[in-house]
Amino acid sequence: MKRVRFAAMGIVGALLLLYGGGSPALAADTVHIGFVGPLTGGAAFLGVDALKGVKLAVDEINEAGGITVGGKKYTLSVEQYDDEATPAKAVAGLRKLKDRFDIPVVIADVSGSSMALTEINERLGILWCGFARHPMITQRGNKLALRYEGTVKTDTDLAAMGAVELLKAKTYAILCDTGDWGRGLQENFAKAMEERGVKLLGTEWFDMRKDSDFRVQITKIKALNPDTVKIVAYDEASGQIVKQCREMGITVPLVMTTGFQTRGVEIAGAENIEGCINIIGPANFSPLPEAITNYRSNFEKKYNQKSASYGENNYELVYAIARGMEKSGSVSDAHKIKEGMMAAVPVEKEHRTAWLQKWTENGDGVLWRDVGFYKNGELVDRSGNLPSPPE
Amino acid sequence: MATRFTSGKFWAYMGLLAVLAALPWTLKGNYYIYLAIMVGIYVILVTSLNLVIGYTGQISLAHGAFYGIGAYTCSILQVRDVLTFWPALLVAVIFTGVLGALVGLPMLRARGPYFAIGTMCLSIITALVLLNWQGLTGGTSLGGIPGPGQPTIAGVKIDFYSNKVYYYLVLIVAIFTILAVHRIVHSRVGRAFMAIREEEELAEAIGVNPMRYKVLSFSMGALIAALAGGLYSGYMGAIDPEIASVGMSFNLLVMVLVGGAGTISGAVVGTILLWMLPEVLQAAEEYKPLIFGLILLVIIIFMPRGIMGKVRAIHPRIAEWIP
Amino acid sequence: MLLEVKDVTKFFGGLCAISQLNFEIREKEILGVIGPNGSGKTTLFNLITGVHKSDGGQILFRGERITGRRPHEIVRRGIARTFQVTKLFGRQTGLNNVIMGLHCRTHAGVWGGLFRSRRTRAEEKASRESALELLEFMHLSDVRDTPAELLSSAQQRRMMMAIALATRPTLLLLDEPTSGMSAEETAEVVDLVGKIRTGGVSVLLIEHNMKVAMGVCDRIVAIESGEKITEGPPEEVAANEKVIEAYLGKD
Amino acid sequence: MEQIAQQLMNGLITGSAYALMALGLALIYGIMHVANFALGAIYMIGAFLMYYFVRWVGGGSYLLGLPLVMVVMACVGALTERYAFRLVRSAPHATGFIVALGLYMILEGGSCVLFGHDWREIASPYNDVILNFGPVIVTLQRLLIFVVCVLLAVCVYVFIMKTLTGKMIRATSQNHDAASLVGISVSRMSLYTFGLGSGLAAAAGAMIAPTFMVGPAMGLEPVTKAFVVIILGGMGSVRGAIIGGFALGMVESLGAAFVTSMYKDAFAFGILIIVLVFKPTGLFRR
Repeated sequence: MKRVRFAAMGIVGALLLLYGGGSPALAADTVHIGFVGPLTGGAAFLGVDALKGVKLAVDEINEAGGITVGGKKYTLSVEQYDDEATPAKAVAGLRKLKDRFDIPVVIADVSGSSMALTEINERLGILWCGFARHPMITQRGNKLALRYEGTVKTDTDLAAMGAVELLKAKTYAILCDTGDWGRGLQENFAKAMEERGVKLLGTEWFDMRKDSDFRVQITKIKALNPDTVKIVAYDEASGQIVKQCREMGITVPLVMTTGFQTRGVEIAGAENIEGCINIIGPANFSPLPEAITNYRSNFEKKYNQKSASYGENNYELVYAIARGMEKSGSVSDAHKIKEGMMAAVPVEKEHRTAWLQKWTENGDGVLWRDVGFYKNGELVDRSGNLPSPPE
Repeated sequence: MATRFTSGKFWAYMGLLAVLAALPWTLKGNYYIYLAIMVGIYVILVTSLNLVIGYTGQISLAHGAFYGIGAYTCSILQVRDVLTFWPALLVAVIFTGVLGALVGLPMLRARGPYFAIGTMCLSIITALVLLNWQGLTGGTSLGGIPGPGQPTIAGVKIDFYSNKVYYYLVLIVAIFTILAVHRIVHSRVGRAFMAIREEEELAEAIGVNPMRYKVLSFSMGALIAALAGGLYSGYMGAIDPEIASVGMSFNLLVMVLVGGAGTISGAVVGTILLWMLPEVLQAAEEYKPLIFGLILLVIIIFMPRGIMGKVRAIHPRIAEWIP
Repeated sequence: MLLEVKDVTKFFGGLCAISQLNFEIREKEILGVIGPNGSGKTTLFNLITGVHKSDGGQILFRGERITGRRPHEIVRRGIARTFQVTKLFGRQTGLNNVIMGLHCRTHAGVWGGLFRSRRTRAEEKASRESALELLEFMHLSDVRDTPAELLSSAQQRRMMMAIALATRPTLLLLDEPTSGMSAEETAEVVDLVGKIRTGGVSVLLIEHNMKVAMGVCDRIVAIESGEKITEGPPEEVAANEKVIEAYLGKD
Repeated sequence: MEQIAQQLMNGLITGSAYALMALGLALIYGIMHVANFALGAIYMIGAFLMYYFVRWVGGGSYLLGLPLVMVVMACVGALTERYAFRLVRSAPHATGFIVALGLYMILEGGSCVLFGHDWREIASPYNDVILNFGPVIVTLQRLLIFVVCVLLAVCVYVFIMKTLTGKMIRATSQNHDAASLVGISVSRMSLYTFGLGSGLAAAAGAMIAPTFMVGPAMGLEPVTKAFVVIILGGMGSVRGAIIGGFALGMVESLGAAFVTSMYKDAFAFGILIIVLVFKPTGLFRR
């Protein structure tokens, strides 16, 4: 018993030291970028991958000699904080990073946390960036918020067009996540389909953060037997849904979302998505843009595991931040950096993993998008050719 | 009265108060003040839960739900421009208190684990409703909550956006909460609570109506939780359904039991420890939950009645000085 | 008549614990209830104090029907009880235990507790004093600051009586108050029971120890498997062959 | 009509996993009066072990992995009893709950470090065999879940009711002192029970996992549901746990199908509350 007690005391002591000793010497030529996200707990699979994407870009930039702002060379460094996907902790993190590193920019990708962060970031003079999807983030007149993600509107319109032109669907059903992104998509998609006179037979819900057996909802949709089903979820969930749909005997082609990427295809199995509709993004170009191939191979080299798609946006985002700083000639003034970033995108081709083209004035990203369908495992455009990068 | 000013205990507490008042001026940077504010809000919350768990002996896992309901009621009233912060807070507190009584009446008939799991279900359902009733609650997150803002009282502009000011607000509320709970548990009502905790059959045999006092303590807990929720939402400006989740209730339960159920100081110690530990453990990165769980385990195994439970047991004099 | 028990009946599942039981207690009387184990003595207590609901008959206290009332209501009307297995507020001091017993004779509510009004403070003071008196009376003054769970078993049983008396009863139900006590401890309790009666409180006493029962009771009701065999002055009951047989049958 | 049949089948299969978990919880609660949340983590690790077994040994011998996983996790469960729960046996019940939470954090945190956060599939060969019973469609894997769970449940029931050890366990859970008086070693009994309970939880994880995905976060949901089940069934009642598990599965799928899937998870918890309001001690009290 005694020994256990001492061991415990030891651990605590050691950590206190770690913590106390943790505060860094603020090197004058280092620019600190904040990252606040879930690195432990249920949402960690998202946060960890997103952070790895950030680190990958930062290391590359530093190896290439850092960034040059106002004739002065700086190296970047990421300061991470684990908020366990709870806003209260996220705000604690932002304030901590502000105090310790005086960060001008914070990257946060979870909606709840980002909502809380964008309540105070202007007061702290910190620019918020990330792919958090909650519409409100950019609709509260926040001068320091840049969403590194498109609005759902473009995606849903394209998807609806695909469903009508390619599938000739007269009726459809939706199987949708209850998160803000899901709800946003569901509303917009339903509107777009209504305009095109396609009949909605039913909407089923799930929570992709924890559900993994969707057969109940699928059974229900099967009974409606629609011409197509819109599936709204990220890779893991949507992949399983496709698989389970086929297993339960739904054979019609499905309409996927941008959340359904290579990892999703892997899980679903190529044969199961033949003929399904999806939004075409840079990740579907063939040949695959070398930015993305490099990203994936470097990711595997560095962390010896496959990359999930969460880090890809952040990778390009870091370059946008770096170029933005260089353009604006400031490494500390969030407002200047924002202006710089708006001028800096799209970033140079070899780092375009997300192909963000520009920002709307309230800070929503505009990404290159088209619609197509899967032909023997590949996503091809409406005319059935492999999509090629636009010039 | 005269005796009070001669008692060392009184002056000790005055000293502690002075330290707490000076805190924001000694802490450098707003991160630590922020933590202090959060700890303050949680002290209110945990103290109120202690009333239910520590003194009445009813393991409630619905406290997070009341916290959330309080926060959402207060915020929605503001966001919809129905009321400003303070009246909204008042409404939220009363509403949640009444809700607590209404929920408590049927639930408290269940005992021990049945009550615990029953209340756990209440939390889960509350969080689900808050998430899915999007028209009312804004779904995954509700932002743009005005909070107390920057009112001018008697020509003096009080800026509640400033951390220091909010710190004092929370500090005052926390102190009054602790005083209130302390007085309650040392009154006839509090004795009835403890009678139920220790021997319900005997309590009934000496004329305590168990149902009445259980519901009383449950709804008082809910009421204070709502107060904490209101303060939280007013400070953060954005809230999400997770604050009502069962995870939150678990955290609060851990804070009460690790600190020492049924001791006033325990609620404070438990809260500070469980807010500071994860901050300290940030350095441990992915090992955080592992080490956190380990420490939790060690504490609870060696101090089954919680830290302050242990400390107060060392010597009656300590128990007399530390409530 | 203080308490009238009129053909009270109680079933547990199929079997009948108490059937058609009749007896009454007069003012300032000590009535003993004797009978072998499982003859329904404790069930009777639980029926009188409202822990169990009777399946037939009625119980009148000072002419008022109390059957079907909850225990905390009945104790307010002046019937207090102790338990066969010791029940105390273990973590509380002796003094606190008795003060808790005063619950149904005090009135302070939440507001009183919060604001410590003059009335509340006076009430607290008064209950503290009467609690001290009671401890004195039950020979427990020296353990006023000791947690109840640390007392000797004899002290604990007296503490139970003290708590019961704190509710200011006119009828006190004692469930084997001397069980597991040494001779002199028993004598002490017997003496106290006498004092309680002279204080104007009637006592209904379950007793295993025949000698004690004989010594202290004015009248005795003997029951076996829920039915009254006989009732009367101790020596009569002791002489009753049914009673003897019941007891021998048991041993 | 077809849908009802299919939904009942869905419910039956999820239900059988709940039943196993609940059975484990009920046994442990019965003997130690502790709400052992750690079973959620045991369930998850069971799934992970199965994942690695299939990856190394191959999907063909999937079923061989099951007993292996059960035994390993039974040992882990026994360890948690010996070095954690036993130390707080005399403390208030709530303490045991905190111990369980701590263990859950340790086990889940540990597996995050060991296995990583990402989700993986178990390539069970029975996944791809799709059977049609009239309108009802079910993969062989899911049928197996049902069969195995029922078998295990029956075995445990017989073990508890008929064998000497089972009787001793029941005696202990009824009254520790009495049991030790007649010479039963309470410690050994609780050791056995924790082992058994954990084994069952692990089996549930290993069986259910191939029908979706394996990740460190997968444990919390089922264990929470299992709690609802044992409360419905009456704490510590073996029969109640088994019946309750299947009942809950059914209710969930039917509720989601014919009321709304938005509140799919609310049904379980809502029903529990309603039951408690009318029967504060659960449906089948032992």
